[in-house]
Amino acid sequence: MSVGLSVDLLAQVPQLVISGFTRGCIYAIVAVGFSIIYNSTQVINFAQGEFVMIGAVVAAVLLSKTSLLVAFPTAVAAGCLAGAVVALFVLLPLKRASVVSLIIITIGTSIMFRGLAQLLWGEAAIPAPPFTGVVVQGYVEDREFHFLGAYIRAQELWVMGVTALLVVGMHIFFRRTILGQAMRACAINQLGARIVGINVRRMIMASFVMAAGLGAVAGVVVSPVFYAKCNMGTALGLGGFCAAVLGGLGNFAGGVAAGIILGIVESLTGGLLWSDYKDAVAFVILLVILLLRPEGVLRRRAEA
Amino acid sequence: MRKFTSFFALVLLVCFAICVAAAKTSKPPIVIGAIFSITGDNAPLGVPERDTAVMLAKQLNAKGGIKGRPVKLEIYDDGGKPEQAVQACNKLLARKDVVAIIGPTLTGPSLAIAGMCNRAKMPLISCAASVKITQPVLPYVFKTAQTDSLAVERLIDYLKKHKISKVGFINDSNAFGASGREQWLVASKKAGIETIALESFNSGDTDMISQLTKIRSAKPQAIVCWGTNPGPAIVAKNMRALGMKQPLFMSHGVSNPEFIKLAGTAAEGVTFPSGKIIVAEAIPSSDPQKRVLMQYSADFKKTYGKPATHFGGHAWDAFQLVVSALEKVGPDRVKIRKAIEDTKGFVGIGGVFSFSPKDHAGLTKEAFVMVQVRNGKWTLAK
Amino acid sequence: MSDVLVETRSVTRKFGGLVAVDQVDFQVRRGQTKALIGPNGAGKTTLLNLLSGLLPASSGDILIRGRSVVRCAAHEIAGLGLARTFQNVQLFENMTVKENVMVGCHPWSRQGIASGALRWIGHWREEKLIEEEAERQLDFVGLSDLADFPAHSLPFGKQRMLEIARALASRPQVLLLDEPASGLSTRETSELASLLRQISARGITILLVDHDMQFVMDISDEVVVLDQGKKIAEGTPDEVQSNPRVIAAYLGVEAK
Amino acid sequence: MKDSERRGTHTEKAIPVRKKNLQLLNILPFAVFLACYAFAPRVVNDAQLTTIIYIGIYALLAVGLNLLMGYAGQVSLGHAAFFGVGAYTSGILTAKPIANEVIPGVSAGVGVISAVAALLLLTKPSGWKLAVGISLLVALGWLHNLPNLIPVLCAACAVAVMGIFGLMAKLQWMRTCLSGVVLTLVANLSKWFLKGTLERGSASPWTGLLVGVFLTAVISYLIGSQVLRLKGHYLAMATLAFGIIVEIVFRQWTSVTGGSSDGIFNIPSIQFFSYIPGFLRRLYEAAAGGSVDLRTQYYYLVWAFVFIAIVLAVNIVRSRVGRAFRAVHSSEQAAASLGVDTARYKVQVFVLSACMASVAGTLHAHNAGIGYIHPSEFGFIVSVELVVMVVLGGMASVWGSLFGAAAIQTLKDRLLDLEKTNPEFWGLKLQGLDPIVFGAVLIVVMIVLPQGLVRGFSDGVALLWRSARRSGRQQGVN
Repeated sequence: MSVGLSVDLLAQVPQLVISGFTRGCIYAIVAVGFSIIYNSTQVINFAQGEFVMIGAVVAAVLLSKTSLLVAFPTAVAAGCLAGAVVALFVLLPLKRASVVSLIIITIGTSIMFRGLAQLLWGEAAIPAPPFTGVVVQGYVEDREFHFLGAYIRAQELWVMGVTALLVVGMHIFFRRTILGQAMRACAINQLGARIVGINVRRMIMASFVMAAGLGAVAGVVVSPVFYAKCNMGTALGLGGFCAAVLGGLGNFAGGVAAGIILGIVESLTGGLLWSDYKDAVAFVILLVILLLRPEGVLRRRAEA
Repeated sequence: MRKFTSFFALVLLVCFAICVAAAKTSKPPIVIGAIFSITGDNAPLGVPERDTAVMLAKQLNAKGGIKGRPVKLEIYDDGGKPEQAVQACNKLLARKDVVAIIGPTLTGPSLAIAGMCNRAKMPLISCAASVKITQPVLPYVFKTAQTDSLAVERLIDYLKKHKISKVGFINDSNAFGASGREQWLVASKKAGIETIALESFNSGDTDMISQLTKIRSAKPQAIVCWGTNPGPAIVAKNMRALGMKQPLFMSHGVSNPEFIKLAGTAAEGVTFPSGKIIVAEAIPSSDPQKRVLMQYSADFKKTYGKPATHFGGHAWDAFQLVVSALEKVGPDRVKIRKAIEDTKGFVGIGGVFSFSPKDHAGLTKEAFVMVQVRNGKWTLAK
Repeated sequence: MSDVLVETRSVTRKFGGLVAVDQVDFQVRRGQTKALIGPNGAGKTTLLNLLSGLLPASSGDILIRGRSVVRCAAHEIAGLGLARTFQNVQLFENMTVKENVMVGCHPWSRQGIASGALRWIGHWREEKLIEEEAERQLDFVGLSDLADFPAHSLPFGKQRMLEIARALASRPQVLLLDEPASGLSTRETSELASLLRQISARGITILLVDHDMQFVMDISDEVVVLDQGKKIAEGTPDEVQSNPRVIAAYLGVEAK
Repeated sequence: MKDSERRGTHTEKAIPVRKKNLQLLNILPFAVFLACYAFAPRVVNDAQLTTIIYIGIYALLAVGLNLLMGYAGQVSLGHAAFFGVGAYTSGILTAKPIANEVIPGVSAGVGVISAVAALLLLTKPSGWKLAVGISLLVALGWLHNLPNLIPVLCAACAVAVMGIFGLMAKLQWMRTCLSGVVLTLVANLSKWFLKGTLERGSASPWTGLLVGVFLTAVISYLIGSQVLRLKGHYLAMATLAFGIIVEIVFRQWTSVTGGSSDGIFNIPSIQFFSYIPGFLRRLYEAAAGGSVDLRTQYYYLVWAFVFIAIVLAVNIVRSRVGRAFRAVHSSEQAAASLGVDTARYKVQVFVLSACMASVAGTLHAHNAGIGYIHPSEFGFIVSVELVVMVVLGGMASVWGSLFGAAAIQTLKDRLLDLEKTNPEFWGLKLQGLDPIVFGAVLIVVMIVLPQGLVRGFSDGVALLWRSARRSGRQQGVN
């Protein structure tokens, strides 16, 4: 196939990179969510992608009725609520639960969220108007820009901007605020944190709510680009997980970088090589990384 | 303790078996079974089918049913999964009072149960599109959905008329899209239309920029997109975003109002072969289907507050075929099958059906018209 | 065959920057009961883990029965006749007491998965041997009447005994015991001491790590003292107890 | 330990696992099973028989997965992939006329996969050596594919290349050569086999079964020997990734698998009554009151496999190797220190359970009167459903898996009927409840009854029984 790569095809690269970047941003945010929860509980939360879905769907449903100012906070609040619910389910049995049962519980929650969303909002895709658009023939249409031979939509800029904001925000939160430092303390040594008087349960709860909130924000900004659909969570969640593992679980910066790279690689594979197997790319990368560097990925844990 | 465990496992197992055996229902008058994809990825197809069947049964019963006997529908949801369809079909087959089954919505479930129905001598009128359901012909299996190949042929006629010979093809990788791709590849080759780019996307995909970029670089004269919502809407939007000016052709998979809602202005100019239902008003009144189409369209709008789709039309055809057979020969599966096979010139929503022992699909490509979106409305394409 | 069963040659293990075991040389001869002692963090358990193959050595060599085992996996080392117990008892909690000991028979039994699944004659024959061995070892440590209880239901002291029985079932030449007396009552400790003497009398070489000085001095023929990963002394209990370096590093702090 | 007053202070609450007077319960389940097995078709109708066949197929899967998850403690979220490999291999060989042009590709692929597995099995290379070895084998597979090269030349080439690679990589070079031989052999065999199948139109389902098991064993060995080095979340994710990749291949490799539009249909059923000696068959038919139809036959076939699987599983669990599996689950360190080759046993149980899944897949493909397979039946959701079955029935409980499979299938069945009535709840149309119910079952079972329904229930009853007996005894004393 690669033999057929023509100059024409290569000229498409900027476009592919930009659209991959948008998707990658979402992976990045999901990866950060994975890391936040992993750090505080050593749990991989399989329901992470569903937070994005909840944010996106709630926002899309509300955006058709109310303004962004109402829809955005409501959607994020819904996501946070979902996060709190997961925390309760994971927290309750946490003491004696094995890794297997934690995996199963979070998968259970993920399936349940999807089922509930389908029940509440149906299976159909829900269109959402872009944040900043122009009204054309009764439809809110997105502005478009020309950049390096590629088209870019205003909403995509929103996605990138919000991602950047969130990443910087997270960085400041974990470095500069007391709550953030307490959460980091929990991540490094739970027992130690408990001894100095940090309420570990509350920190775990906070980390779930935060990860869910992040996911929901991602969902809201992305709902005008992709359509909000009840089954969108799985793919985004798995992509985000791949990014989290690639970047080193628990490592925010790595996760963000890996997420964006993954998004771009997927997009390039689909655009330049085989779109039929585009979805397999993330998983192949994940498998290869897990197999070639298991000790590399695991070493961090062994030493922690 | 382990022995306790194994023992109780069996006790529970037996309890479950009894539960399965205990659940039985009473006998209604004339029962028509139905299996639709009411949930799952293909719910946009299955739900209007369900709604149509329910509406028709209600109308029929209001008029006094068939020779005084009311009709009862037993509607199962297969969720688009073959295995679930098999289970549902088995439940229907196990009942002596079911006279025929309409559905399933999709090709996979239809193929899964076709053999079963045929063996059990249960007339099955599928609402799915694939040719393989009725080729080779199984005596008891019919279908009402216009075969993909007819849609493809209709589209190809149109392309040839407009002298388009280099096409980029992109399809949804779900059942509908994959089947369309298969038909397209066969028919386009025959018609001398070159497919210079062939891509696919997943039903869950959120943007198709990478595929379209690849297609763009192949410089086709037109693009054909075969799929069900929301994919095609995304394709339309992304094409607009990429500044691609080629005409965009689609399949009958988008002939529902949701498509225009999703794609917004990007839907402008999209052309596709469709059943006549969505352009019922624009059909010349000389068309034999005009009256039926207008009637169904109005009824559906009145009952459910949304416009009728052509998928609902498949259920309309299936239901009415069974009913007309019932009126002729009464509730006897063997006779119903014969009656359907003998049906000629049945005016339905999908077209005018004429079945024969060799043709259980009953339609020609005249069933399709080319429809174009103009100003957010469906219009007949020239 | 050489008289030396276990030998380390300047074996070293690093965790990141920390050197847990630093250039340690020592030998265990056949029939000996040898103890490894040292203050907390001296690297005793790490050394045991290196010997039993649960951790790879960073450098140096380990010989068991004259064969270098630094590249061997744990199960291969066990196959050479080295069995061990763990500091925090690692029983197979999902099995009965007897089944635990039966797992111990693994190194000398041979029947594979097909034999077990199809119940070949070999399976029955070997299963009988395994069962007999398990019963013998349970009897030896005095747990035979608890054979059919789940392992996790035993009191802690008996769990230790069970672990020893399990290790013995592998018919080891060397038995490594990681803090066998920790968490035991005085009475249980003395029972353990007499049990270890019986094991030693069977000709099994014992290498143990423990904190209970009285217990260690009581049963061991030779003692190796580690401090901060380095060997600082080796000799008979009396010699070690009077060694000024040992007293400074260890006994000086903890001796009563 | 002679102090009798201390003995059993802790153990009083615990229940001894084995008691001689409960020996009967050892055989009883099998007896009940066989009785139900023989007479079930006489008391159920056709629809229920279909459900029971499905239960059998999933029970086979669940029993296999339980060996892996419940006994050896290794999670797999991609088990449906092996189910699919079995189903597709058999389905393709028996029903889908194999296109001439895919034969070289498929046979070369099978050859390469087998050769890589052989390379791994024989030499255990790691890191870059493995990568180089695989690329060499893939190149050789491609070479093999060229129509104008004679097989002998290819074989020589394969052996030479692999031998040189073995010498250079300091792998055992004879064995590395052997992987080249395997490549040539398997590729040629499968080419010959596929051509023969094409000429005859289709293969026998039994051939399909065997080829499916062979392929599954090779693939599961390949993937298992690598993936099982991982633990916990990483293992779960790796198996999940594998499962999804396989599903994508089923969906997209249309020329071979029929893709997601048509799947594979008209797969013939297995008629096994014709193999039974005539007089036995007539005897049974006399007892059953008439000839035995296709579905009933198939029911007997499927459940015969389930029975065999249960017997094998129970035997394995109570054998040396089974104890080793359970030891690995409980503490890998302790197991390794007792001479248990943990890596090998993990791969063994993985391959075993994959092969059971493959058999289940073949049975699913040939299901009497249906004979249809579709990628959606082998996706992630199915893998999760299998986990639900195992968890519900109870980890480490062979009979529990049977129960879990039955419970989930029955639940699905009930939901199908429930949704048919189109219920409404607070204005919501209750449709597509499966995910919600399955999710809830997973969560509740994991939190409330981590031992599974059966074990939890039987523990409860045993407790009741014992306390009743004790109080009865006390009354007797009084």
